[in-house]
Amino acid sequence: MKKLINDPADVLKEALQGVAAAHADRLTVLTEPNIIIRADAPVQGKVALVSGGGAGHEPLHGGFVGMGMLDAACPGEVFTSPTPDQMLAADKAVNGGAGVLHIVKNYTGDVLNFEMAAELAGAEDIEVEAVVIDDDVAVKDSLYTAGRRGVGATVLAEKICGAAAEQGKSLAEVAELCRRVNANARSMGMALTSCTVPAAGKPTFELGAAEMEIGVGIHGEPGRERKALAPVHEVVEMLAAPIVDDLPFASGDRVLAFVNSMGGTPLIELYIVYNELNQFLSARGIEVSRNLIGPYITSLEMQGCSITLLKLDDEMTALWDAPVNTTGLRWGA
Amino acid sequence: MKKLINDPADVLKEALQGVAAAHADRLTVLTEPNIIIRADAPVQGKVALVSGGGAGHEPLHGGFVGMGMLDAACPGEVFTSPTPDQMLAADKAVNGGAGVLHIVKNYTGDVLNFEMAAELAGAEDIEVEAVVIDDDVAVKDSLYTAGRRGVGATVLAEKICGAAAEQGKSLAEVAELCRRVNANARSMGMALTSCTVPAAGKPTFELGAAEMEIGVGIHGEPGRERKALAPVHEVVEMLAAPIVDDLPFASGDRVLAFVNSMGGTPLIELYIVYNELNQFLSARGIEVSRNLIGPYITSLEMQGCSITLLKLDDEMTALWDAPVNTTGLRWGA
Amino acid sequence: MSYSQADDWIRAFAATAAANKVYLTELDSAIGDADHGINMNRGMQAVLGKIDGIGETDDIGALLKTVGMTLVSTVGGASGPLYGTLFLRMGTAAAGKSELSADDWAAALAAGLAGVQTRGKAELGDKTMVDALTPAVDALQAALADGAAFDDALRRSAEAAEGGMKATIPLVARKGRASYLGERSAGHQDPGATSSWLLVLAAADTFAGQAGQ
Amino acid sequence: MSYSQADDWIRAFAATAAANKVYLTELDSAIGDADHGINMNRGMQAVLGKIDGIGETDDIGALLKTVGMTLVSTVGGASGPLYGTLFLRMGTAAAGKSELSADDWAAALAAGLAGVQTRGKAELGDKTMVDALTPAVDALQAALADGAAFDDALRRSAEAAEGGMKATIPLVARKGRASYLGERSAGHQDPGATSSWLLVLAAADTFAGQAGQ
Ligand SMILES: Nc1ncnc2c1ncn2[C@@H]1O[C@H](COP(=O)(O)OP(=O)(O)O)[C@@H](O)[C@H]1O
Ligand SMILES: Nc1ncnc2c1ncn2[C@@H]1O[C@H](COP(=O)(O)OP(=O)(O)O)[C@@H](O)[C@H]1O
Ligand SMILES: [Mg+2]
Ligand SMILES: [Mg+2]
Ligand SMILES: [Mg+2]
Ligand SMILES: [Mg+2]
Repeated sequence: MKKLINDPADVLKEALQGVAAAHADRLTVLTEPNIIIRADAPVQGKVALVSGGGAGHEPLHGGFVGMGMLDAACPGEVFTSPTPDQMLAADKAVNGGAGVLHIVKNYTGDVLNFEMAAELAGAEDIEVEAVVIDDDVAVKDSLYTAGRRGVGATVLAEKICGAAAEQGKSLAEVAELCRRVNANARSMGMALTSCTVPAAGKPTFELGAAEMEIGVGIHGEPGRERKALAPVHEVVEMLAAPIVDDLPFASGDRVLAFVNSMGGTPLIELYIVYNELNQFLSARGIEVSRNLIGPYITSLEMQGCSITLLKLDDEMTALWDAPVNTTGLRWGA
Repeated sequence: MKKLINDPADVLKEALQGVAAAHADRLTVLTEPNIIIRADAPVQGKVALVSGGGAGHEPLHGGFVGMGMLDAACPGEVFTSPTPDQMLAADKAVNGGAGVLHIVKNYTGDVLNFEMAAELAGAEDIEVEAVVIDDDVAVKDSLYTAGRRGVGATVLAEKICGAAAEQGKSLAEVAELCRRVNANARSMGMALTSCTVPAAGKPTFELGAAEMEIGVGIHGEPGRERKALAPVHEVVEMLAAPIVDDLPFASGDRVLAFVNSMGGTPLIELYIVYNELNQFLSARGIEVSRNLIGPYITSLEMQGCSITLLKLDDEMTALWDAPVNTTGLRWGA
Repeated sequence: MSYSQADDWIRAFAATAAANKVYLTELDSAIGDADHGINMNRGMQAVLGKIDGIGETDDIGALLKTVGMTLVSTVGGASGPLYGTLFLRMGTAAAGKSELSADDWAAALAAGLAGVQTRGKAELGDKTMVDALTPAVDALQAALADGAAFDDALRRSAEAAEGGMKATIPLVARKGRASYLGERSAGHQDPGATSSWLLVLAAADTFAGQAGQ
Repeated sequence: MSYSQADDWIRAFAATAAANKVYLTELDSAIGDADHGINMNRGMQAVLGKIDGIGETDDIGALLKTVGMTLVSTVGGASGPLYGTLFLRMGTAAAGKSELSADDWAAALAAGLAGVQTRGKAELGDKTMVDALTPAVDALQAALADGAAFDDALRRSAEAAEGGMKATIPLVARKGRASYLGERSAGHQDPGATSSWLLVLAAADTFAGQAGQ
């Protein structure tokens, strides 16, 4: 295992120490339990946004804590859900009296732990709403499974809902908006290589030198199919077609196109992916009016990418454009 | 070779098409020859900053074109210097009457091509100054070689000098500042894995499963020594000690600490590196007063990191903090 | 069942979770994310730390709630809230009692199972821990209805859990991570059903030869 | 040397650059970045495109300047500006001439070499193209001083270039990428010195049997 780490058991702890040391001006990092909160929390009268999940997806979620996005993030160990005491501590730390929105990626562990946390917070008179993000079209027959996984739409929901909260929207309104973002977003990812969970010490899955995994999850979960390597033109088609068909996205739609690195794919390749995606969408009359290109929801050092499309309306567009100041996403501030 | 590309020969062209499609609002991408310029260029009366070099280091340099940083970037093919016609075209496009600063990484190819370009620009009555960045302490005996390579300090110089130009400093002042940044910055990098140049199709160098290369260059040039994998605590020591000894950085110094991913190393590991670096510096009485953590000067998908330290003074600090609005670095705007 | 027997049972489960850490993790690596044994062991080790320092009490309900809260805050993943809920509900059922009759125990386990199902929404046959716990509760109640002694009833309960666990092998998972595999999840034994069998087996083993208490 | 012979020489160099593309690149992979053959071939293919469309002219200086400008804008790397400068300086030396005497040619090559050294700051023995070009110029001038015919002088020049090229093998590089390798650069033939030998050899081959013109 080739990683810039010390003891695999200390990865999360030491990464959080690094975050604390690097961003003390804007973030407060607490341990026992682990949470990352806005230095200026609680923001009185503002709906607070709390998210979380296993580590290994950085900058998600800790990198999105700050003005215009999350109030707190609860990191679990690598690819392991956080526990309810973390979310409860976060809820208490950031609740400014207007309630807390839990943004939860749809994995059984995350959902159940956030549910218990919400019950505990409720018992302490903190108003909590939870929205479960489930945008991954790679999971078929979601009625007979734990459902679609939550992936790239999480980043978009955190940004857009964070802006709405900043503008003074109520908990019900922000939660409703979050459901709308989720309902209008679809994603699919692929892997060229596996990742290695530090504690496991060996690759999560094996992939031949001439193979790729289409529809992979952000924890290296198997996808729809294993295929021979193909030019990116075809890869984008394999990802974008199921996305566009699913909602469906139609001619005349304006979308936010999010091209994400799984962690090990460099920017030069992402721009080639974006170029293909843009052509794919143009050919269908779908206009990309906003975009996001980079490593924002990663799977450790996995090589590969994911594509997320969000059908935009004017409100979502304006909220996307609103100022944000986090270590992972920043503009207008 | 596992990459999200089509024909290896089209990598640069298609990546530039992607950049053009994604950022038409803020960047103009020209071809024949290839240059990326600020959409609002030329900015009248402002010193213009032009940089460039082989592609494969993204976001460097194209991702740093915009308000507060570069006016133009000239990308060569992957790991190949650009040619003087590119720099000349860039100089003409961005010169706002106050002259042009060429920021050149110290590689023979880059230096010679920028030199020819400066002569050509001079012949067209464009005032050009060039500053060569050579911050890589991994290259020993630089008197008897092509000299130290230009690496991480390039990013810092582009930011700091871009801010000075934005504030109306003269060409001589901006060039002098650029030399000062270079003189006060030192870097060293390491690789856990090689990268693969698309046109070559195979890894630039071979590294055993239990080996790492200390002192590697950003094109996969061999470093100081090949060593057995070690905990990041020791890796940081191997990089930071030669850096600190070289300037030297001394107790009481305030520095900007830049922890850079070579492309394939994810953020969670960079924060662990930063944590170690911060402790290393604290123990020597060196205060980290600014930091930058992420993939900013990369080597395709190479796994590894580099560390750059810049000894700050008040002027450099204020210029670092000044607004910048590029696709790769953005704050305050 | 006395307080100290309940305490023995928890310690026995911790021991078997430690002993089967690698086995449970291997089961999870086939259809999940290779951490179930690690998760359960981490949680039960934390439980040991907690119950050692629990102080003077004979409230079995308090003991079980401590176990549940500790699992909730240390296991994570899907199994943390599920096992946590199981013990919390058993604790509520046993609240204030220093002695559990066989019927009390059966009612507590049934309450725990109900909690797991409320939380996780899994039905019998979804290839989860519910597939081991449901037959365990059913067999326990049937045995007690037959007039079986506590130790014998627990043994029959553990046997039924084992059967339920083995019956998960051919199933296609419909809940949890394994469900993403679709048909590919068939042919593998569910890790959570396996740890649930170990839980019931630990109770049977603890009581073996201590009949009728 | 007539205009058409100069044109032949350029085409011959393009042909040998193409034929040795892999060889030059392999040499560069040992101590550089494995692109020298690719670079030179790309440049000379572009040159062919340019000189085909150069139109009616008999100005050898203009021809060589076109070659130089084309190399500058298509080769990149270190060798682009260096070979570009070589041809631009040769072009300046030959400006306006439709015929070059042996002495003119020697003077032009010497001017080209001087340009390479001004641009690249390499000395003899730094393990660069200068190590092939310097003996080539020296041998050419010595041969002409001896009263040798043009074709013979060019042959001796090419032989000297070959010797200079081979002499780079034991050297430690002090310029260009190879210098980063320090001692490890010894034992490998310099790619740029090799392409420079091919350049001089192409001239000798073009003129073989066309003595005295
Ligand atoms: N919705 C559910 N209801 C009941 N049990 C479940 C559910 N989802 C998962 N499980 C159980 O959890 C086990 C996996 O636990 P574990 O590996 O610790 O958590 P995770 O899947 O989050 O890594 C599965 O084998 C299954 O028995
Ligand atoms: N400063 C210099 N002066 C003369 N020749 C040089 C110099 N630096 C490099 N060279 C020559 O350039 C050759 C490498 O050319 P090439 O591989 O095309 O460029 P790059 O090194 O930029 O990839 C070397 O073999 C050497 O002969
Ligand atoms: Mg897990
Ligand atoms: Mg090169
Ligand atoms: Mg698991
Ligand atoms: Mg080369």
